[in-house]
Amino acid sequence: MTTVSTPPPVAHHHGPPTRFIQKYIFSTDHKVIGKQYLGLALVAVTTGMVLSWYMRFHLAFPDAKAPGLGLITPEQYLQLMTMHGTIMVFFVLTTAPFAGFGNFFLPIHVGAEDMPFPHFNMMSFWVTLTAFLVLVTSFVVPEGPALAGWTAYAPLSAVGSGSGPGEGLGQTLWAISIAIFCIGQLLGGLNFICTVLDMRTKGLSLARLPYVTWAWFITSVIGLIAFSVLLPACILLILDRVAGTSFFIPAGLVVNDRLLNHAGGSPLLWQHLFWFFGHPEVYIAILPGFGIISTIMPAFARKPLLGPRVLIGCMAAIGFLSYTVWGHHMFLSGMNPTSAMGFSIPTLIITIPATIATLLWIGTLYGSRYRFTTAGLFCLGFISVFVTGGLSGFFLAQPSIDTYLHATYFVVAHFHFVMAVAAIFGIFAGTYFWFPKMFGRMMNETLGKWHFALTFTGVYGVFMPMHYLGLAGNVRRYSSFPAEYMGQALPLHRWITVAALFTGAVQLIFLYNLIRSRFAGEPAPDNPWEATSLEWSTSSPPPFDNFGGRHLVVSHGPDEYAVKGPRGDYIMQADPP
Amino acid sequence: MMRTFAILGVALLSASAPAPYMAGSVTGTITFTGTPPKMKPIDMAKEPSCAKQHATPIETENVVTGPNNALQYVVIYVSAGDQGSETPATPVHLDQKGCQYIPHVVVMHTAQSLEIANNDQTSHNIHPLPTKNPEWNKSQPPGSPPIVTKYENADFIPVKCNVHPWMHGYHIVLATSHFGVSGNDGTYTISGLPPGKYTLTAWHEKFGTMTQDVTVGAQPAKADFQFKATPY
Amino acid sequence: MTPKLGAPPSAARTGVWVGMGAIAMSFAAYTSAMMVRREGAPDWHHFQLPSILYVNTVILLASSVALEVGRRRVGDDYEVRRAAHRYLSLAFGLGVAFLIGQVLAWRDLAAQGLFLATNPSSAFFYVFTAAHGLHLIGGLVGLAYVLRRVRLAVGPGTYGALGAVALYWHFMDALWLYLLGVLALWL
Amino acid sequence: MAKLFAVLVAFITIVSTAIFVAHTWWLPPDISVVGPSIDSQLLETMVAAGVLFVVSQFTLALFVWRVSDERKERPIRRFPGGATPLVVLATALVGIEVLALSLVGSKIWYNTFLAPVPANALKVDVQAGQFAFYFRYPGPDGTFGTPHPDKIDEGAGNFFGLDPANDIDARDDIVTAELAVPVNRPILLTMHAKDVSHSFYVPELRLQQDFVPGLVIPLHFTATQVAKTEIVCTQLCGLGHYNMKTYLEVMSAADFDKWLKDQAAQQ
Repeated sequence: MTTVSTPPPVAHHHGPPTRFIQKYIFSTDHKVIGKQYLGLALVAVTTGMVLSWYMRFHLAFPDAKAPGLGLITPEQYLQLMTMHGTIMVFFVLTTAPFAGFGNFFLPIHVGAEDMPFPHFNMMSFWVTLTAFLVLVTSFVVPEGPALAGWTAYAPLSAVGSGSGPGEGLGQTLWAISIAIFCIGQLLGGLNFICTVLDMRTKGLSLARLPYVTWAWFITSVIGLIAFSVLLPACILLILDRVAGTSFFIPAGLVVNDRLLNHAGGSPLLWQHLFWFFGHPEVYIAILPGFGIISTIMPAFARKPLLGPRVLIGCMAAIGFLSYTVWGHHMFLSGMNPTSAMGFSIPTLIITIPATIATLLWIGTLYGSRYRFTTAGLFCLGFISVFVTGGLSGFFLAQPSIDTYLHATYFVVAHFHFVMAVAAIFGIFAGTYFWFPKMFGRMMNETLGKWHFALTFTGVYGVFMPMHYLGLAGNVRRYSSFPAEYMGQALPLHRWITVAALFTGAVQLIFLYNLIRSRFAGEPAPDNPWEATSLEWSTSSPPPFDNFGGRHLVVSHGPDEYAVKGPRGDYIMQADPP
Repeated sequence: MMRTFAILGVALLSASAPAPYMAGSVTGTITFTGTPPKMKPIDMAKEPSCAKQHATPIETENVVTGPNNALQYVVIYVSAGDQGSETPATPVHLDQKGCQYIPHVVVMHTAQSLEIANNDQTSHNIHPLPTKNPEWNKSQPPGSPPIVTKYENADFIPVKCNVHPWMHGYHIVLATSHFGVSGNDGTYTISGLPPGKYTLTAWHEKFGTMTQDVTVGAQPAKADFQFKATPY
Repeated sequence: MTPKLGAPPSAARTGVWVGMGAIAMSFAAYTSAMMVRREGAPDWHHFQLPSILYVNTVILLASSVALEVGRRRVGDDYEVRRAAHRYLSLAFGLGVAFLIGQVLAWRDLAAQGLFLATNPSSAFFYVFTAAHGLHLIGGLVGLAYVLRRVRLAVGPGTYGALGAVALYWHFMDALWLYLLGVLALWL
Repeated sequence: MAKLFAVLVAFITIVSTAIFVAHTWWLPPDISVVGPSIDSQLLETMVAAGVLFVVSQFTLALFVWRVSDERKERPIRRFPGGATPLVVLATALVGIEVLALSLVGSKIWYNTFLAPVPANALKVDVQAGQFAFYFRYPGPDGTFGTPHPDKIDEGAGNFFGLDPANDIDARDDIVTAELAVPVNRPILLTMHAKDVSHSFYVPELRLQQDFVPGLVIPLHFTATQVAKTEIVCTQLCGLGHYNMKTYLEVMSAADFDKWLKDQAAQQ
């Protein structure tokens, strides 16, 4: 390893904290914060999954008492659904692949010792945690949590308790929680961007950044814009609820025989603001996945990624286009039908960079000497589910077909495959890949491979049938399907429920593997995967300052595989020229 | 041994002690003048399981009239002069059957427990819109146990089922146990009233309230009310 | 364990630029919300902006000037630093004065019976001014921090921090001018 | 493991595709004028997407199978031609597909939502509220009474807030809980919501449109067959959402007139 003797000009040193609180709780160390985010995501994903089990249970056995909840009422179902969506989208898909892994590895990838504003970074996590706590608090308030869905369409979300259980305090807490969450993500994104722009070590040009680092950078830019829009939207919603303003509530609404004294608000305004955030949010969830796959695959394929520049271009293009398509969520929302076509075209165009990225990954696999580790397998699984999910987008992007498929299970299948399952596979790949670096121990590969095979089968068992339901016109967000409507879909719903419970149970293997490996796993070498990026040039786990006082000089690209190197068929970024 | 018997005897005596001597009562008939609004038939198309329980469509119940201008569902109660009354221990019962509230108007004492049963094959939600009590809104899927609740404050509470918007009734919460509800023939009876001077109030959900004073003595007192009806 | 090096001075400036981007975006959102809400809303009442707003504007601009003068003066020499410190304190004071002025403007509206929920126009007025005020308080915190550092000693970091704070502060000016324009034009 | 994965991918692909092809679960028969064009558009997309699905999943499986043997010391091979042909291919293929779909699609979309409504269209006023649809026919005078939100009284059956006392137009309005329409006649719905957002979805009509509080949204369709189907709400509107539904009855012109008379008699 090359090290420079003279450190760059510095403002002030801060040494490693000694007290427990500073070291593990209120830590400003990006590595600890990254772990905290991942821990939060783990708690959140468990909660969210349990909620979905109850939903599935009720859909399959509408008249049966659910363990712990008893007979699930329609409002309880909607509350489960709303909380499942909110928790998963915000506190899992946004925190884990982006804030979690990003915090831990972004500074290391750029050869820095930390983010430029460690205290903002710490705040970012604690603010996010607060948001989560506020959200789960609504489980115990009278009449329970919000039931207006994770999209919280006004006026239902704005007119207050008269419109249903959970639309009182529960919905207010929802809005407050999301507003707080935005602040947390803005603080985080600010740090990410500045880290990439200002903290790169000697010789690390932007072109030499690992793909996942690029992904995190692009994601943080998207996030910065998206959350800057959601925050005002939530504030206006809160004002409508508590201060009697009328931003989203029109005149002459009669809720429960009571004429509301609001006037002039626009329900569509909420939808526009929300989806202007909401669609980019989808890419905030999936782009880190892109990056993780593109970074991990070459390491196991033992050959450079096919078309590196192209891939980065695709991610940037997707990031940009994501701000031109929000209206495709609103084809039938009552906005001017002409604009639907305007939103449809860019939506269909997004499939081009997505397709290219997929082809690049498959092309990278071609003729490789692929090492089928668990992480490597999850990469391949990612490709499969992403393709499946992406293709159903072809249908929904067309207003004329959306007229039929909108708000059916077809949509549920689509976004679960393309953003939920795909993103989760990215997270799994990242976990199996980086766990050794984060905790200094290897994960158990045998358990890992079983976990992969069963999960892969499971998710197809759960979400593929939802396409059929959608085609049959089975509407989503229904707590049950009265016999005369969609009764014949019940067997399929039962199958999905069984598959969902199975897939959920399979995750226990992962949980066990995680805990067991954390304490009893094989000690991990510095570079178990023979990978090239900077995190593999330091110890596992990295020291407090990441490189033990060394200042690496980078003289190589992120994936120089299939070459003659000092250690074998690869050259690490920090290797001498 | 003797003592036990003595105690038992006393207990028996006190148990069989006669009710207050010469409890009086008030009776009367509720009628209307003018033309009342025509009740609309209820179209339950959206809920076949309920629709098929009614051979002919049932009508709205906000103004129910009987033979010779009788007015039903009028609540007559002692609004002044009542010498204390305690909450009955027995619960008041309300049925939801054929997507209707049975009875349309249910009267209860403050803090008396009210049990609401769902006898339909569909899920109802009970949504009282009180002014002096906390509002609540709860679903009751078919086959779930009765919802048991109570209201602490006297109140005239419109109640609706959002799932079946035509379902509309009243929970009348009174601070007295001396009340009556007019039947389809317009008659009512308030019994168990100790002799004395009282003010009676008659309440109708559409035509409002009327009051009159009445003196209860040995004979049952009479108090008729006549409401002015309007077609719209 | 070896201690960590702090961030390079340039980072603070970048951070402010990025932050400015985010803030601009959120105010763009507020503005577009106002546009949408305004069109085809029969209930939109126009009202006179409290004239004190214009005084506040002058105060805020003045504070920016003071801050700029102070920033250019900062140097290692003790006397120079005292002088700079005085200007920076002046800027801080003016900033506080501006906030007080804004509160007075609110009281003025309240006196006219225009509250948050009275009318969409008043609602947006309060939202805009409150949002701007909160961001300005953030600037004051930064300014206070810089004041402390200038009083203690001037290192390479001081210039970076001071530059960043000044940049943010001027941005708050520009933002306020923009908001004033929006409010004056559309309320 | 690698071979197992390859097989798994292939297997899943075959099974899921088979179920699509077998139409085990498929769209209900359509009964509207725009229906056939929407169905054919959906079918085209289905074929295109299906082919892409099978091809890409099989390619993935194939490549995995080919490289599955980790022990063999094969030389690493670049993808022939590198990234450029792939980029061109993807852009061209998808681009063409996009253009084609959009062109046809936009025409269908126009016919569904933008085409001018024929003058002889039957006007029906629809109000969505928690949790039921109510329909209003103008009655003999052909004009609707003006709704007054403050007069809405569901207990008294006044769902639209009509004011027959002072509004002559309102007196003969016919309010029903299900939508009956004559076959082969254009219908113009004027949609408005009483409380929160709702949606009007009739799978058999291939038609869906949200109700937005504060807006009156026109929607027109023409049913081509006598039928009775369900109208359901697809916009989350509260606890009763799952049960917010009613029926659409498409009748012969004669039956419709009779039905309307019966309804009028009941008002």
